[in-house]
Amino acid sequence: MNDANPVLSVDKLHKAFNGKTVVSGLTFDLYPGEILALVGENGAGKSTSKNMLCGLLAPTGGEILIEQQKVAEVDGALHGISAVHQELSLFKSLTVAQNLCINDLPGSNLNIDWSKAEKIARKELDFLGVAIDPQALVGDLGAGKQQIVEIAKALLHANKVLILDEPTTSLTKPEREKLFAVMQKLKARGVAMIFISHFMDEVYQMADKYLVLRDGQQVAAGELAKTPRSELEALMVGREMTQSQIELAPPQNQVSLAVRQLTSCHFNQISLNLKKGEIIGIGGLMGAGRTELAEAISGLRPAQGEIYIGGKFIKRPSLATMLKHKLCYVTEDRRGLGLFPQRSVKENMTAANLSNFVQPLFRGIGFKNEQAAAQQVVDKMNVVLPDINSAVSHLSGGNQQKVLLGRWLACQPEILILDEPTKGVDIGAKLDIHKKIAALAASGVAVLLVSSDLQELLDLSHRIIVMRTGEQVAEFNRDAFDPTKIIAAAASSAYAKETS
Amino acid sequence: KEIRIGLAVDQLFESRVAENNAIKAAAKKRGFQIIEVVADGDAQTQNAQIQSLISQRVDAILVCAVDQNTINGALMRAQRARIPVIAYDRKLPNERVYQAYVGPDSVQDGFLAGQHMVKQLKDHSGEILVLELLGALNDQNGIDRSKGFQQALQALPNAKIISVPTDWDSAKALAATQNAFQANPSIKAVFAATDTQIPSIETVLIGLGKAHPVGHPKHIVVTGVNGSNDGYQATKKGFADGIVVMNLDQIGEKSIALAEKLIKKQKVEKNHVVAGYFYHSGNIVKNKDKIWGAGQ
Amino acid sequence: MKEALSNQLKQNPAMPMLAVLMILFSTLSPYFFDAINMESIAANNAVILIAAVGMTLVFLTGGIDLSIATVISVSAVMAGVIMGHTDNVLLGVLTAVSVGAAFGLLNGFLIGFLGLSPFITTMGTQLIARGIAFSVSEGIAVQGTPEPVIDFGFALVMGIPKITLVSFAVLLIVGFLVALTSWGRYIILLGSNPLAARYCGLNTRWLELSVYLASGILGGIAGFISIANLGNALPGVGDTLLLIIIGAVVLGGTSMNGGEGSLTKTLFGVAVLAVLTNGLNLLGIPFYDQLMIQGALIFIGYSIAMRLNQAKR
Amino acid sequence: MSFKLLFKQKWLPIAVAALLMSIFLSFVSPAFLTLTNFESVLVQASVTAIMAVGMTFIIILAGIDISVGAILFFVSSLFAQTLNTTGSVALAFSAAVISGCLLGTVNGLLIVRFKVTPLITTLATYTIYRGMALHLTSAQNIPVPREIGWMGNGSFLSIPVPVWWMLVFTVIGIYLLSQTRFGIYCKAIGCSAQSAKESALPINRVNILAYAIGGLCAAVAALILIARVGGLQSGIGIGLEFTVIAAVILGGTKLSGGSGSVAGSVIGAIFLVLIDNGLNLFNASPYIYDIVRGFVLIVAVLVDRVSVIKNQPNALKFKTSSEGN
Ligand SMILES: Nc1ncnc2c1ncn2[C@@H]1O[C@H](COP(=O)(O)OP(=O)(O)OP(=O)(O)O)[C@@H](O)[C@H]1O
Ligand SMILES: Nc1ncnc2c1ncn2[C@@H]1O[C@H](COP(=O)(O)OP(=O)(O)OP(=O)(O)O)[C@@H](O)[C@H]1O
Ligand SMILES: [Mg+2]
Ligand SMILES: [Mg+2]
Repeated sequence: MNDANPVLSVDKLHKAFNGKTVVSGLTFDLYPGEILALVGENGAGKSTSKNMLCGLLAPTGGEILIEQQKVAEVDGALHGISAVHQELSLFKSLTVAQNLCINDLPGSNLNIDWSKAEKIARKELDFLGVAIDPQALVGDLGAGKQQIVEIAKALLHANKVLILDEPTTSLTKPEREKLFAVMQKLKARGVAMIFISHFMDEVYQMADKYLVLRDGQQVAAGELAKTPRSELEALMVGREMTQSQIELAPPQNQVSLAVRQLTSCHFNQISLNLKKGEIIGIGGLMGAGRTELAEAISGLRPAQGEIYIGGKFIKRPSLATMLKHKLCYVTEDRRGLGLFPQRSVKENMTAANLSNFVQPLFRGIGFKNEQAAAQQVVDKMNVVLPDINSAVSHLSGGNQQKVLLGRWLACQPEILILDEPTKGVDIGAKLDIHKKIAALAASGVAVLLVSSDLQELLDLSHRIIVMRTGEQVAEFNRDAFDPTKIIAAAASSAYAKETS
Repeated sequence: KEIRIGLAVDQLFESRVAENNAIKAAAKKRGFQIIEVVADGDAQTQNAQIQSLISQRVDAILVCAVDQNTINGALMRAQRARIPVIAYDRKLPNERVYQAYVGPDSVQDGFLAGQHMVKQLKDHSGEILVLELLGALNDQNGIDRSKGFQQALQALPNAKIISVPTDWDSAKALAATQNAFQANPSIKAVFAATDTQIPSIETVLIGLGKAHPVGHPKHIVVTGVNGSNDGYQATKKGFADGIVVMNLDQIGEKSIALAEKLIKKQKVEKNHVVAGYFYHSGNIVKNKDKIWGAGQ
Repeated sequence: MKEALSNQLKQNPAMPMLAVLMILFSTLSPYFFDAINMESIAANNAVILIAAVGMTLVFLTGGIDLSIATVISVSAVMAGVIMGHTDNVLLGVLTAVSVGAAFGLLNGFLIGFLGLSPFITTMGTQLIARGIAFSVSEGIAVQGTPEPVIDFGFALVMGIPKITLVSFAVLLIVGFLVALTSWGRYIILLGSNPLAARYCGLNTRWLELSVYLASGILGGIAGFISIANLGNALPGVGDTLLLIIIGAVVLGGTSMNGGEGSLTKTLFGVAVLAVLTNGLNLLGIPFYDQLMIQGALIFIGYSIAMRLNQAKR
Repeated sequence: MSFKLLFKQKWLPIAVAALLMSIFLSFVSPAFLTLTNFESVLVQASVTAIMAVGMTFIIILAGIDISVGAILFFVSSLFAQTLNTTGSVALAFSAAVISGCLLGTVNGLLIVRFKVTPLITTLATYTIYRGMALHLTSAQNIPVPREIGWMGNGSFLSIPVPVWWMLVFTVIGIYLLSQTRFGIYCKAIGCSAQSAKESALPINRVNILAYAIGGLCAAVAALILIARVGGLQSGIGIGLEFTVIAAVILGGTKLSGGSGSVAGSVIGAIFLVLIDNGLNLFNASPYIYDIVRGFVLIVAVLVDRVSVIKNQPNALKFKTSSEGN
């Protein structure tokens, strides 16, 4: 493979925002059919590197060579480089087919052949093996499906280099496998790929080479086959990672949250008892209705059925009443539903629970102490940021996630509903967050954990409930956890409703 | 020392420009300098502009108010600064704030136009529908023209007046005329508060096949006030019956003459009404010189 | 101190524009820094400043209030009528404020609770307000303004018109509410991302209602001040102000899309427009040319200021 | 078109509102349901409707154009002045159309080149264009001969020419929006400028073209209006921009951009004319005109809102950000 010429060479690439260096010394060669894993902690500069390589940001130093030609400015479409962006770059008011084909619409300028576009879209989606209606509006799809559309869009134009920036964060196991199969096909076709991920399993499964960034510096590069996993992790984090198993304290007997026969158009007859100090994981495939269930319990969506908190029937669930009962919900869609993009990290941190952060002069007046209190949370969550007063949209994806989590953890919840809490968070930070959740549970907080990361569910839950197309199909206790069975329950249509 | 006169204008449109030109011509004759400010229809702006004239210490202020009542404040400041104020075209209700007024007699102008219409319609029996295109609802001249017109029409007890607002806007006048004729196909006469709307009326009547010249049995009586070229052309070709034309030249001449006297600290009379003049198809050629819009 | 100044410069694109205009006009016209002229600029922009404060609040939430200018007219007319009959100034103030509040409540209910589009809704209430103002006054200024109100319009405190002081007081109070209360924080968050605001448990409906209510009340106050400034209540006084108000707020740097902006910005935006129109008048530039110069200066000034702003960031 | 698809159309609510309004008017006024009245409603709507077609693209792009009224004024002035001084009809017409496109293009160029928000840019050009027009004519009215007024007064196949123009612009607009790259790019850019940048769409070219089309529409509207009014009236068209924007928004296009409908804008323009038509037919008191207009506008958006709630039961609870405006 290496006898060919590199399709992409990068030499001492450098990027600074207002004099603050974010990436420096990035140097590598990428050959056709090769997969390079770009790894590093949150805020290490991975997405920034990607943006420079696909022409969205102009580098402040270094050079980029494409097929050994030095290019002043990368033009993705012209140079055959396409990317799956960490934050979805889709047009929500357009259909799936329109989104997929927007860069290369069939037909002429003055007469687009929409039926052909639809065919192209259908073919591409079939290639990925997912059932998405090409005529559906992207805004109407769930987060997972949107991610697939984003991937499909990039694949459609990947003829030389494809950059995937955390493509799997919203995908469940089967979809991940499908994506990997497609990547293998592309690899065989000679397409070179740069794969950014925080999942070490995936990195080892897919990539040939690695490149480690730490604080914007390229600290190591090499062949994955020759590097043991612990060494790579140490390179990333700058310390040895202890593969410690999370210790879960046993739940208490009191029931914190009881849900009876909860039903809406997205899910059907869901019942569960969440005890104090218990962590229940909810597994399932994309579109199983887990997010909808979590939102319904939090009072954000209407649903029939009964919800009890601490044995008390909640008559008209709304987010405000739930908050009063110290139930907090952390959304999976941090960009759309979670953060206030132009506002500062400080304001984002305190948005849900301002009164706890400040020492007001009178009720509702004055923000004394806000900065210091928010800074404490930032430190506790290890958020990497230039300044607590800078806009949250300037943070890296994983750090944005930490801000969101920090906001809700600071509310001192008694019941915590987490939807994909570690989406885009690096391995070190993830372990920290897991420990924090376990500690919270140990102190009596009841946790409902929705996650597409099966390992996370296995590590962190006392019980796992599996949902499939809105139905509650299986339940596993910690001692009976079995990944294959869980996946089977989530995916198979033959798997009968059972509890183990 | 050169004499400078501040000219505070409400808004620029055809007849106002003609009037201002008359003022400027009269000023030029005497070697006065004119400092013109235009408020663009905004009372607040005009208030500020008059104050800026005061801070420039002009020798006299000629003002056509956006609104008659709202420049009191600025004009009182002018009194304090001992700058004489002459209101032109629009009268001011507060006698204390100005030294002289020169302008049209809008009630009389409306009355003259109405009188001619009554003459044309008096032989009709049964209910006579008359369409009145109002000016802007907040313009005293428009309100006065309407008042005079309606007074004149009291001579026809069987006339019924349909009034529609136009904000002096020809496009609105066009739509309003069209709709009024839809609702009341038997309208016999149209009065336009400004004759610049007569071409719009013509468009509608041509579309309805009702544009018959003066003298035709089915002719629809059209009169108006102002004296622009639009009215002149329409009357000349017999579409309109007659127009009341404002004597802008005299308004211009008189206001500068008054200013001169006031600057020389001479006593002047307060009110100077310059009556309009009615012309019709019969005497239009003879009166061409008096019609400011007719051109040379 | 120096840092604070450069911070202000960074945040307020209109500030350098203001400085340049003031230097320009004072060199070109000896009358510019005249006390009478400064007084006139200050007095004649009090109404605009108060209304612009209201519009800024609405912009912060990502809405728009097209009715604010006409609310000025209708509340002025109503207050004028009441004062004409009773000669009671306090009653006049109350009337102006409550008429403004009524329109604000109507807007707020329709937009916050029924979820109607702010643009069309406030356009509708604008027309209603205009219709009421004109039918109550029959189109002409309401007579019989009590003397104390007219005197108030003329009165100066240390060379500053009292009505200007009122507008500054309004700016300070609302500025305090926006910068230092949780209500202020919440409306900005709402404007930044309404869905996220909901997911934070903020009561978005009440917040929206409160903002339109506030802008209505400010319109009412502006209406009363316009009586003091002009000497009479005028049914068309606000109509021409709408574009000026919107222009001043946006020129100051507050975004129409919500979530970004401040009242300091609005103060500078109003000041720039005020100085610009005043200066062009003083220079005796013909009206048509004034229009062209004004447009060009606004555009050039804004784009240069934006550029400076970005370069510094 | 299937039933389900019909219910997804953005123009549906305003069409329903217009229909209800028509039914109401035909019950209370016998003059309403006549062919000539129908014709005159369409003719009156044509100017706003044609400008609304252009504005639709601009608003879908998440832009706004305050200057269209001023463009209309300038184009009319140039047309009348050219005709007056040269007497050449062909020259006047081409000057009008070219200048309209040009002024629109200038808007677009300024916006993309200097990255100043569309509101400020077009507010500035609004004053500039208006000043230019006044300069050109010294605020005089200029009559145009009735013979060349076929744009506004003629008819073809017994349908008035303005209605033909409205039809042509509507059809072209619908086609442009749904079938061409330009149309789909407008929606995409308006939906998310960031994503459009990431997808390397020709953002600048699309913007310039959209504003140029807005200018062209204003120019054609100007030719119709000047012919119908019988000449240039100083200040013609100023203030029309808000009516045009209202028509577009009533038609289901969101001020925040991303999606919209040309047909809706045209129906919105007709709806606005229906209000005034009804008021005139009733011989209503001049003072209640604005009050009625205001009420009807609010009722119209209520109809729109009700339809949204019907389509998505929890819409009231779930006011999405894109519905903000
Ligand atoms: N527009 C910007 N302005 C200023 N700083 C920025 C900007 N974008 C990114 N940064 C900073 O650059 C650094 C690197 O960000 P980047 O998004 O590349 O991280 P990342 O490696 O992708 O992290 P993650 O794994 O969390 O996605 C971060 O510290 C971030 O705060
Ligand atoms: N904003 C939305 N509007 C309409 N339908 C939606 C929306 N979001 C999700 N849905 C629908 O709800 C169903 C479940 O969505 P979703 O994919 O979010 O489920 P999930 O179980 O939370 O999966 P995941 O969290 O893995 O994405 C899907 O059928 C999806 O089409
Ligand atoms: Mg990243
Ligand atoms: Mg989900």
